[in-house]
Amino acid sequence: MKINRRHFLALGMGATAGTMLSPLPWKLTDDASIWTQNWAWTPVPEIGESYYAGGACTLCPGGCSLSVRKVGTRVVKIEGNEESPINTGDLCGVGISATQLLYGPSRIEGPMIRAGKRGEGKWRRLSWEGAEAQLAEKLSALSGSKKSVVALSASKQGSVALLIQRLLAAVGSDRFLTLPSVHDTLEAAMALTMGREPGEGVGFDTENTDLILSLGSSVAEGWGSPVRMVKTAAAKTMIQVEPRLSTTASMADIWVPAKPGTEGVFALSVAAAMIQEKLYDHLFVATATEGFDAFSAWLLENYTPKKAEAVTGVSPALVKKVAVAFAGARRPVAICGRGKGDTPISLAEALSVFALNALKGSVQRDGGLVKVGAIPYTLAMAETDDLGAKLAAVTEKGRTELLMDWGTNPFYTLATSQEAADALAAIPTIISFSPYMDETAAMADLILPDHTHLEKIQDVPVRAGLERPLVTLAQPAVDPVMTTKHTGEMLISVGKELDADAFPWDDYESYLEESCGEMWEALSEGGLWQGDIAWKRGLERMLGTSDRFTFVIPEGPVFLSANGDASRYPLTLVPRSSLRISSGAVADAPFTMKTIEDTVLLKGVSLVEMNPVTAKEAGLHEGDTATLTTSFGMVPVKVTLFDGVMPGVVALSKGLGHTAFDEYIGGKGSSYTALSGAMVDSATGFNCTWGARASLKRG
Amino acid sequence: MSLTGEKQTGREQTGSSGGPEEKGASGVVALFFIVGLAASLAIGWIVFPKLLYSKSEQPFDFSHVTHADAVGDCESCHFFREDGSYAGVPTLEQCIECHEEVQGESEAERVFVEEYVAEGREVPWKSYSRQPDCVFFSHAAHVKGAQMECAECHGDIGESESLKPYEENKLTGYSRDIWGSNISGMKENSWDRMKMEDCGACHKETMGSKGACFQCHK
Amino acid sequence: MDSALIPEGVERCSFKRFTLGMIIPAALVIWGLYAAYLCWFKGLNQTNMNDSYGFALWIWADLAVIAVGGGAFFTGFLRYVVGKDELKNIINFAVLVGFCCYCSAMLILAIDIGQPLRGWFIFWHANVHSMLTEVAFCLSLYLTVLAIEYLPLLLENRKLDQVPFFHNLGHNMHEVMAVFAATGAFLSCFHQGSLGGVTGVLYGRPFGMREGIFIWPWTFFLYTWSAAACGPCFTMLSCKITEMITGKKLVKDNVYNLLAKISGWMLGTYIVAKIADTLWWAIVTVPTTGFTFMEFYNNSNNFHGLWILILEIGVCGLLPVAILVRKKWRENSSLFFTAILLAVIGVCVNRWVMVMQPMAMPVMTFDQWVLYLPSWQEWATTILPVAGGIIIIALSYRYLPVFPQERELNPVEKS
Amino acid sequence: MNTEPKETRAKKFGMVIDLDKCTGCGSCMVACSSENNVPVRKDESDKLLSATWIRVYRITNGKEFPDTEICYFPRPCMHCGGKNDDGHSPCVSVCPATATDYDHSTGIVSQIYTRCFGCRYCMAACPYHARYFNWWDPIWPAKIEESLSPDVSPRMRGVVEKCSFCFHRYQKAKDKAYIEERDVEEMEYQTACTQACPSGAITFGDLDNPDHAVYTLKQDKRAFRLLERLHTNPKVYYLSARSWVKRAGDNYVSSEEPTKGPGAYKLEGHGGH
Amino acid sequence: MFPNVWEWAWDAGHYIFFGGMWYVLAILFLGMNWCVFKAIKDTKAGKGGGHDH
Repeated sequence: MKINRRHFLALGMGATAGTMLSPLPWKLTDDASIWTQNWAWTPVPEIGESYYAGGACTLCPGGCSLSVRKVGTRVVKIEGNEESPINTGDLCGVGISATQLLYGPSRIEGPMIRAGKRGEGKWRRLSWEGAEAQLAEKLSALSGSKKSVVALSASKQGSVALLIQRLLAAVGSDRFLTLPSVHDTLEAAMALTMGREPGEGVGFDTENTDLILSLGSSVAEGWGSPVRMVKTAAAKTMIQVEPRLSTTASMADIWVPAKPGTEGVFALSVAAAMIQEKLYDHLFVATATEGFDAFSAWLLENYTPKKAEAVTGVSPALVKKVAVAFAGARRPVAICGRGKGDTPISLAEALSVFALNALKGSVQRDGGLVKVGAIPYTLAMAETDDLGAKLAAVTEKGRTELLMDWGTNPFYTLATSQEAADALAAIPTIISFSPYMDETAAMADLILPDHTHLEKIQDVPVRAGLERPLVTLAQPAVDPVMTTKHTGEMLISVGKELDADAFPWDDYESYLEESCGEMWEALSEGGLWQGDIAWKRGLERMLGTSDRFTFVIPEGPVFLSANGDASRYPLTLVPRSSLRISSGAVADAPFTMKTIEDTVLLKGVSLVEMNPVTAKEAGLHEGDTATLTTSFGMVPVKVTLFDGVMPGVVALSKGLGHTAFDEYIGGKGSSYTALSGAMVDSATGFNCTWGARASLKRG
Repeated sequence: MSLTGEKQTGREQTGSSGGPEEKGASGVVALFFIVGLAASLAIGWIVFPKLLYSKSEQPFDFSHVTHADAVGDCESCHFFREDGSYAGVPTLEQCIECHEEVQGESEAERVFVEEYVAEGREVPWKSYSRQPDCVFFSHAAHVKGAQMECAECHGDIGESESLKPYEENKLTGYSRDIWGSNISGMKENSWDRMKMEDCGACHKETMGSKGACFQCHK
Repeated sequence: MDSALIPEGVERCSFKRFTLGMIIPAALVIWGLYAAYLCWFKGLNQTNMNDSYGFALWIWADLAVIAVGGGAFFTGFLRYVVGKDELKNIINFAVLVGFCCYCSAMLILAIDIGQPLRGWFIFWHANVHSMLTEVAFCLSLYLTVLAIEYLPLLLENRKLDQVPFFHNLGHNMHEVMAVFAATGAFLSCFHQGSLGGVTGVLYGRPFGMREGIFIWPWTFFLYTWSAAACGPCFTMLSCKITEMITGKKLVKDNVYNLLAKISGWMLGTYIVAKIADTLWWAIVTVPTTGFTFMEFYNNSNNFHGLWILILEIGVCGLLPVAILVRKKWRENSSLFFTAILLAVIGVCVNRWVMVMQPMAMPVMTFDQWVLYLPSWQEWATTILPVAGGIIIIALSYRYLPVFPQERELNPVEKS
Repeated sequence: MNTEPKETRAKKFGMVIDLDKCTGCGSCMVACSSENNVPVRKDESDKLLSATWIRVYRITNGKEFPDTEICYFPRPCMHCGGKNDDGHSPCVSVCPATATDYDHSTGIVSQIYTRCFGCRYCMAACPYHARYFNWWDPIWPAKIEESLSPDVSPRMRGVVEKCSFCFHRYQKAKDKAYIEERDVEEMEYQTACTQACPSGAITFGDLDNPDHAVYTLKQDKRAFRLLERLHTNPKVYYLSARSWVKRAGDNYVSSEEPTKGPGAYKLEGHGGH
Repeated sequence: MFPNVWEWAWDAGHYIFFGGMWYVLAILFLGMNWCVFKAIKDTKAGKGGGHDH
């Protein structure tokens, strides 16, 4: 028999029929589709018991308490702690996204020493013993050369800050520095007007106020303790003074678009109007203040609404309207500190705002500007004298031998110009304690990475303009993800090498307990310690037991003019704040990057906001590519038109343009800080930059 | 090649495969058909399932009967947490309550205590009934809400003396018990299969509706 | 070397020349297959589609090829159901073009879905309320019908025809072709319509939404109508192009004339209906959504200006109607060619507008117009079926007796 | 009055967002992403490709300086009930494979990733851009995979995803309620965005339950819904006292005044909602 | 698609839609079968083949 194609055909047909009658094709089709739901490269989160751990957020000064949701040993979500008086169960996006910082690619795996050229990104891993020995060696080599060792600390209070200061003292340096904020100016102003004991701060009792006059403060966008202030912004009557329609301005009942940087002058013009119209609190001024006559004469001579108009551009009618509203409220308060309050203001401006509050009697009372008692640490804190000048020295060439950074990221936050950046890069030895590969760590010679706030126990003193002193406790919600070490622990260990007597503690935890003293019980039980309010309430104050307030005529200029030649730089650059962008030392996580609007950042390029009128004059259109130049640097940007920004002003978002971290965070947009330069207040020496003159050219 | 030559070749072929041989060959053709049919049926029903699933043993043997006798019920080990979630397979911590030391002489006991208890390592049990990640299965709704018995879905595993091998679908990565051991998908008992259709059938019967997607998916 | 396969009594170019001619389309097919491979294995990130433009070039290509492939069903309908006997001279080609078009559509759909291995869910887990389900069912069924209609032609290949069984099968299929053609016409009415329904039922998208009858929006009927009108135009256009390439007259003018006349009247009535629909939509439907007619064309990125409406209805609608309806004009070969070309462009523009504009147009007041430019992968995979179609048509022409009048029109001297 | 026992009565979960309180802080977006394992990419600045189940838009009144005003407009999935609230929401009715459905017992529009085959018809149908396609395989850098929640199934590439009103939270709340043999309380089932919102702008609950806050809020004079006149019948209500904001909620011919409240645009010939 | 599939409902929509589908499938299936069987019959009867027409 010859087998031909008919037989094969029959075989094939039989095979086909048989296959169709078997489960093979049908099950395979089904399983292939199920395979697509179970691809090995699509993660399947492990299941486990779900529970909450406590904690505190340190990503901004806000002092929010956390409820960290865990599944098994993993952190899966960060929520606000409902027990917290500050954030009552809510949390901002930056705080929530910390899970991605914790597990993210910018984490530093362990102690490392530089292996290549500086900033090249080549590292050699060290053991912790090795790294600590390196640090001790470097420090002892410089021991005695007083000016040369600098430490920058994220906080000027608290247990770790004190250890840093001790370590400096051990090598004979007094250059313990922190990044100044508006609170540093406010405290200086308080010392002059109301007297100040060490550790005392300034607060604003926004809970009990009925009207907030905000002099450029981004109440709804991150000033003070953000979550709490957002609630305030949503609930209270507000008057907002600033050149750009921010969220706060939009939510305010009155928006006063004063020229950039003139908020202090505007405050004085309101004060003058109150005196002119006799709207001030006569009783308070008469019974509880000093120096009113001289102050009011000075005010009426220099800052009548009419005279101020030349500076602020605000009509006397609007000034009067604000004065009437402010004076007419029961318990108004004027707050200050532009944007998130992370940049100081001039002392003169702070004194002006103090005076305005005093004219309404809004000092040391419910809903007013109040003194905040010192936090009762048992180990006293010394404050840094001359902080402004010492900070300025860090960005001067040849003034520093060794720089240690604990959470301030100076290569981002202090690099206000190309010169400043160069000076920082010229420091011979740079040591970072950052858990993240931030700009400073990337330029460091030695990295001794700290735990993140979710991995460690640590006191977090809150300095966010609250009405009372407050400390929260960061708690280890999760075992360290990397080979990191608590900086406190590391400092004790290194300190022992240098000066055993100054570091008598066995470990950080016992030191922490000792340092916190009476606060420890509350901290360890509830994760939070709150002090009493130091000011007088209701009836007590009526009886005239209040401290006296002194009206001080400011010496320096109230309005600092912007750097740069007006003819070369016809525009004024101001920062734009957003709660969606962490503008501090630590950058945003991927989740927060999602939330940034495409009018802020588009395909990796920052946008500048400008008024359509200004744009028309400059021949620019929506979406145009342009170069933004100040006397401190230039960056490529795109243009977005916004009616809410004052003509002649351009606004650039603060907090972008990170160059380090990882691909998800770094290389996105441009840094406002790098363009802003320094505007030094002669009275305090602080850099009080509120903006810079700028030009914007197409291309 | 000439046109006519080509044509002739064609005719010859046609002739050889068709016409004359046809009648005698039809039986042979049928035989080929049957061979093809039988072979592919065998492949589909017998060989294919063997290829599709991989078999592996559990880390060590375990007797549900012994444990059920000792502790009395399923819920002592397979319990609900306070938040209503179901704890599933016991963790080492639970087992240690009784198995700090070696009890009895079984090999499994020795392995457990030496390799896991002593080392503090969780036992990597392979779960026969684990649903895919897209499924939210509420034990609370079924056991507490609907008062169902464990056996309705899990069968008689509670009465087993030892653990059967774990079979995994090589393509989908899921336990064979989801589809059931019968490759045709037919089932006799309520626990033979745990596909969506099976959930639906029961829901339809007891609740009047198969329910919305988000009842059981996440 | 392949002369044994070439139909009797006709002349074909040399195999070498034929192969050379196929190089470009074959290269395009390979390019397209590579792009398709990228889309399948790397995902749809290979395209420039985005969350606002989820329906884009591919969906347009799908709708367009199906619209122009409508020649098969409508010619079949005229030939077998209405009984226009002259059309038997072009029906084979119409079926062939239709078959290529529908294969293209299926191929594009297979690339266009994010999870191709789950594609069968559309049948198995069908949601009967979805127009896309209706599309998928009718489309695949109609493709089957087209395959059945194409099969007898295939069986007429000289070699295959020598097998008695195939010969008889082909013969028998011819006998019952009217049943298949009628079924095809029925299916086509529905799936051409349901393609129209795809955007027509989007009541969240005021540009797409067109009210209608029962569950069907007006676009349902307009799509069927326009496909019936323009499909034959595409058949004739392809036929004319084939004639140009082969340099032979393949179909007699009276056939073109008849089909052109029918198409002209179909297109004419369609354009009237389309204008009526547009007016109804502009005057009645649009205001209820809070829009004004011009908002759909203004403020856009000039990609979807009013010009597109003028192009679709005027230049590619009324103009070809005028030519095709008037005997004198349609008998002028260049006017005739212009008219069928415009009609084909018109229906493609219509599909473009109905897919792209609802996507590009902002509905929320604070939304913006979106611009989208396809990536090369999208272009390549869109060109792929066109090139593939060219190859299939070329092969069919070469080896099958596609044109019954070819022998008569191009007598070959026997050697 | 409804005399049926509570647990068997159909619920209609919905949201009321007070636009006058919203500060656009973006907390809701991050809380949502973290809660729901929303994938991240290296560049999230192209909003046409960046998935945020709830997206906060910024809108302005279009007036010149200094009369400009802004308002933030959070937009989750609207969980449309469709015309006449019959469950034929724009997306559900078009999905060819029933990968998205309308749950009549909760009013929630589901999205089942393992059923979806990625035709994107639902995205074309949704006028709110509430649906997002997974153009890429989800890749979480470094150890970020550790932070994924097992309560929500991560999506594979090629499927559509969207806000689920944190339905898994309802599933978990029900589990707890089963154990304690009681009903789910209003505060036990809250979405992640509601929980995170610092300004308290978002309220969530059963729109049909008079004991729930949303029941009262949706009847507020300031209430309106987004694109009301398309009859999508959303379950997200917005509140604003500002007329321009209200106007921005829908399209109006210039002569029209947006004075009508939710449900004002009735379908002719039907009961309407 | 089939009554045993999850989404199947015993309603008019399914009857009409799937009814139409199965009806068409039946026509195609029967039509093709008729052609094939008739072709077999014709072939056995010695019709067709080669060029006898």
